Amino acid sequence: MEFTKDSLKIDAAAVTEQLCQTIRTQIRTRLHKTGAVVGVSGGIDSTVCAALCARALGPERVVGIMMPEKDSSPLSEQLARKLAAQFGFQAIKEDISGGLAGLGCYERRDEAIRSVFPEFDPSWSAKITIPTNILEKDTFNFFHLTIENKSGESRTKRMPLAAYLQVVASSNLKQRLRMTTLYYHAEKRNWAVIGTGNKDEHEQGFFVKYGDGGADLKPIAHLFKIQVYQLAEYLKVPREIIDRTPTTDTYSAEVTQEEFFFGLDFYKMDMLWYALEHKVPAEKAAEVLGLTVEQVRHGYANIERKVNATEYLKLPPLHAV
Amino acid sequence: MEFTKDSLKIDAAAVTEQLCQTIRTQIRTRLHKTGAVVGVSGGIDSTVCAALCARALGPERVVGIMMPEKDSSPLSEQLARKLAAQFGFQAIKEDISGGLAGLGCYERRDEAIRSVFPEFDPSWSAKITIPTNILEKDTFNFFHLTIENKSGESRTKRMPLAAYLQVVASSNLKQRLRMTTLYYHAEKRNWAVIGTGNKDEHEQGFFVKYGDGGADLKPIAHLFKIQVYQLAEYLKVPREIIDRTPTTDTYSAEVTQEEFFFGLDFYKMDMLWYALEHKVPAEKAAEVLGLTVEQVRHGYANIERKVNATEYLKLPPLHAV
Amino acid sequence: MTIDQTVLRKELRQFITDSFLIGDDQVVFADTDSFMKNGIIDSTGVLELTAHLEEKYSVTPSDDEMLPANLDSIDNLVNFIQRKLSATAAQ
Amino acid sequence: MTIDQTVLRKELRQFITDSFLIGDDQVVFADTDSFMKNGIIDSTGVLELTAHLEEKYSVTPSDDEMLPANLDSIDNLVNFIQRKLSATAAQ
Repeated sequence: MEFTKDSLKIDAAAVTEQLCQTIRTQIRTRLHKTGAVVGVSGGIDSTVCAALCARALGPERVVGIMMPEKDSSPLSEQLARKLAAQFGFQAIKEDISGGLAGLGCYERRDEAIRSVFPEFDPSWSAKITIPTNILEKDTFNFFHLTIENKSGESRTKRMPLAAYLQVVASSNLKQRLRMTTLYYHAEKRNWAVIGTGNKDEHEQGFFVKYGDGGADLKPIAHLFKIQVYQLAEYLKVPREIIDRTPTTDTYSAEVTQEEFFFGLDFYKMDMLWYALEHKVPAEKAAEVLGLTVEQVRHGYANIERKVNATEYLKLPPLHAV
Repeated sequence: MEFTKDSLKIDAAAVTEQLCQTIRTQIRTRLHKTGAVVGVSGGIDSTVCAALCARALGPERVVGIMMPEKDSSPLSEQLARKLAAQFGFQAIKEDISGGLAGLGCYERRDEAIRSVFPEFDPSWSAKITIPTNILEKDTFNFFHLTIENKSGESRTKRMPLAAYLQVVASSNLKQRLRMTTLYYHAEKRNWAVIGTGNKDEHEQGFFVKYGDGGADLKPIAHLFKIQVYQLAEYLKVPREIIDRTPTTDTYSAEVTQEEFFFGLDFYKMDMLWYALEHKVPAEKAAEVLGLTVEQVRHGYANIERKVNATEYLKLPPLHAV
Repeated sequence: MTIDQTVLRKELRQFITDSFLIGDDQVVFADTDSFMKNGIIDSTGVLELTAHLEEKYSVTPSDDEMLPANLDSIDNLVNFIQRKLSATAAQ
Repeated sequence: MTIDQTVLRKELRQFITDSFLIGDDQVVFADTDSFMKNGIIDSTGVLELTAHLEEKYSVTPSDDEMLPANLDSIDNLVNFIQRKLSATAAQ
């Protein structure tokens, strides 16, 4: 099939029906559970997953868990409540700040940030970013730390390894406590935990092992982000959720997924990736996407490197025999 | 090979050497990590895993994390420190009570216990037990809740489903917070997390999904409990650890693993299981183990039922395609 | 209290379908089929089932009655419930 | 500051073996072999490597120099370090 601008268009109605059937069968036959617990963040992926589950199982067999912590945007909870009201499932709020503080999340993170910026204190917010010029050169990933204060002043430095690892290790406590909270609600009801990652996140490794990566089933892990948007339109989820820029919802300064992980806008990344998977020659992809051949090659190399680096995240526990 | 009382004897020296080689190769080649983080509970399994890692990688590439919470026995920390001193690795203590309290672990558990015993308050301790007459009849698992006060008075009732599920869901927060804490220390160092489950726990499903079940490698997941003891003797771990009765280290009242999960002492269970795996006729197993044929049949049925029920725990996240 | 066997059989089948098959009545199983062996109910499911017996029929299996022979098929359940109910009625 | 190429090559190989191969010198790789493609170093390993260059040789790759052509083999590293050191010396 020829590679065109429309190669990632799906028949959203047909895909929805097939996904609902799969969700029912997997929950019943493979998992022996009778309902679904979904972490609802007000983002597009968890929204589509919750809407699909409500349709597949009936809203009375679905519960959406909102899990804010002190760095979360208050908008996330508002959007999640709106979603739950529209699709008729119960929404429960579990603030995980107390659990995070108890494990030293904020302290450990701030200690690492202060090793880079000694002036950092809770009046500043912080984020980590990667190079976003990945179509221009074949660069390794490295990380910048940016801190911002309330008057809009910001400072940026490349992170030494030890600081980077400690900030990431501390932030990953958030995803793992969210998984933990979802399983509490699932085990209490004998229901299943839904993982809400899409293909971009799953296959490029943008998830935390046993954090948001830990779930019983992942209904949209095979769909490109721009396909998830098509399902969202078909399912008529709230417009503000569709229009919201995807963020990590992990750092105190707002950071887009493009800045933090993918380094490329979703349309270009998904199309390049599809082209790579289907062995579309770089020349053809360049023509369809309005890029140079060189840019396509850098994009291919970057995606390939990320996909190859994810083995660790997806490995089941290794046994010695 | 004939089934005898010695069928589970291993050449501990040879097994140790082979395991050390495997640990080195897996950490380096499969996981791309350069050290190992082990949760040390003062129990036999984590002790053997930590000793193996120190031998395989050198003690400077191993860190043992002690993770007590308010229901833990103080003996656990003492034994773990003794082990670390003997094998030369660093021991770090992380009290997870604060994290657990922040997630409402104790409150949620006590609420469920009070639904069975309204008189329950923090001056009582509590535990869950299963039938231990599994060689006498082919019974389903069901659960008794026992509460004990300081004057030694105890009360026991069979648990209604909702109370049972909520107590288990609350207690599982402990295993998941321990996993979370181990990954903090691993990610901060770019090291691997060691899972310390043995074959009994792994294959009969005595672990928490994404809790103690969540690890990067599990060096002894193929060894029967009574084989782990043979390694412990060979590695010369502290005698008090070998002599200690295995407990769940999860409930406020001490509960042995036999009472809580296996329903049978380790020697009988492991031998019966080995016999079942090797299709030893019930008559022969009965003769070797000094049991009746009927008892062997009940033992086989119980183990088979548990092994079959573990699929859910071990499934990777299901995808829709 | 006694219950008509046909009614009981139908009610139990409906409960199994609603609770464990999420309403999917395309799944075929015979009245003699083991729930466990056919993957319809797992060990936690057995506890959900006994909670239902208690709530709907005031039938509580004793510890000694928590056996596949009493609980692990529609037929076994029907026999068990009727036996328990007539024992209660006879008191 | 300059370093003898042979010494530098040997030191780098030793560091790779100690840090990423946990001391196993049975693993064979050529001076031209890509660390990434041969599974010797992953993306976090690259950051460990740059931290080592900074500490041991006071060589810090700029953002624009975080490239496989500078960092992804013994040969590339030797050339990159020598280039950086002579640039510093020339200042």
